[in-house]
Amino acid sequence: MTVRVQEELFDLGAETAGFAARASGAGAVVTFTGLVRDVPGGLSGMEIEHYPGMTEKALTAIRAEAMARWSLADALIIHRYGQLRPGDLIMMVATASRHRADAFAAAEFLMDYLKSRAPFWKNERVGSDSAWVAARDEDEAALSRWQD
Amino acid sequence: MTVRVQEELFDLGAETAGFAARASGAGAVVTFTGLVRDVPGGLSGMEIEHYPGMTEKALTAIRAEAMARWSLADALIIHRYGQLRPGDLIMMVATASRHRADAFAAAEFLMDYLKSRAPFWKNERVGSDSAWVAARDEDEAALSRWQD
Amino acid sequence: MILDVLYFAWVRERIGLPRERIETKAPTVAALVAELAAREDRYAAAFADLSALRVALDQDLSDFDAPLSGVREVAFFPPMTGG
Amino acid sequence: MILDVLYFAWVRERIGLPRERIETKAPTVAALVAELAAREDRYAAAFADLSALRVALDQDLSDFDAPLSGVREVAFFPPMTGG
Repeated sequence: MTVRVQEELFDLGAETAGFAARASGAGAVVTFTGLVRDVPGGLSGMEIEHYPGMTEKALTAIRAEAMARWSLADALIIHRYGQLRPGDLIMMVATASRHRADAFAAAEFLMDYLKSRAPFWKNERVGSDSAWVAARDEDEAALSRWQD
Repeated sequence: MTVRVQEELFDLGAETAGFAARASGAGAVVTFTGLVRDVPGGLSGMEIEHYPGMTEKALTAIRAEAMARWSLADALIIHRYGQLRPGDLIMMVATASRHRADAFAAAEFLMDYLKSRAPFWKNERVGSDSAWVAARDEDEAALSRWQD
Repeated sequence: MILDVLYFAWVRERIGLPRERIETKAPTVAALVAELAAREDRYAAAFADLSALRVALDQDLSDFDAPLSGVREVAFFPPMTGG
Repeated sequence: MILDVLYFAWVRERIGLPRERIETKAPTVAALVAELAAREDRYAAAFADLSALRVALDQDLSDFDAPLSGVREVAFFPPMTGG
């Protein structure tokens, strides 16, 4: 499956090696992996909320847009939700193309859209406090470079 | 080891998962993997020649330059030489940073420099013919975006 | 018309429920928001600053001036933080 | 001075050997190239178009007008195709 939304951990090594093996004719494979970063004060956990139904739809549309914009052999998006801990894998994208420029641009595009247009919300717990992670202005600004 | 030049195959899955696990505090991990692409007529093999001594030196310097330019938790370069076949892994880079922009930029920088400034030469065999892969003008041009 | 209205993240927390069914004649999202905000303080608090909110109609991102005709599911949530 | 001179890829194939030891008084890379090209046709062929060649001095990329004083190892090769 080229778009997966799941609670369980994914196997980054197996996903990367499998993606590259399937896309080996392409020549260039780029992956991005997001991990739960610790915060000052020590993160006790992160919960990722999402919008079931819309999430899959949004990721599928973002992937299709990337496939249409660049010459890609394949693209993969995996995103988790639920309870995570510092160091845990949150998500990954992978792109494959003939030359590296397409795979790099498409992976950055997927990330920019995932950050600000896919219905996920992160809640960080530090001790007994919890707070919703605020959207970053830089993330919204990053989207503008893909506008025609 | 953060820079490796080797004849033997590397394990892309294990390298990627291991790199991400070591860099988990960083939050963002980007990898690029290069594979031997098939060519019209059918590639029977590719030989990668390199300049022992200079290769390690060049890769170490390129990695150090990336670490100095961006805020990176880590960076890894693995490059093979010797006899390869279509679909084989040629090389990989991995970068880790707090925010994704640094990891993406550094990975692209490493690739641009590896393509045109690391002493490797590819020779493709198609049937009984063999030919040295010509440097691409785009690769040389890609370097210019990193000049100050 | 009858709408499924969904709330996520701090919008859900502030209103105190994840979804509800609402009967309304509101022609646009903005009219629905005005109707909800007039109900109770917790709704007024959640909808106090629309620039901090996003809306999806039938699971597609939309705008507050969009018409509701034909829509079955409306979702309100803060800016997304995926990736 | 005595230099180790190395050749890679098609430069190596055209000259027919991967490395040799050369005694020379050439003050610069360009002077060394002229000296080599004057030796035999295979050297002249290899060095016919310097724009298609790169040079490294003691394993650092350099230029054809660079001085050779203090250098021990000179390598000639085509533009690199790594990655």
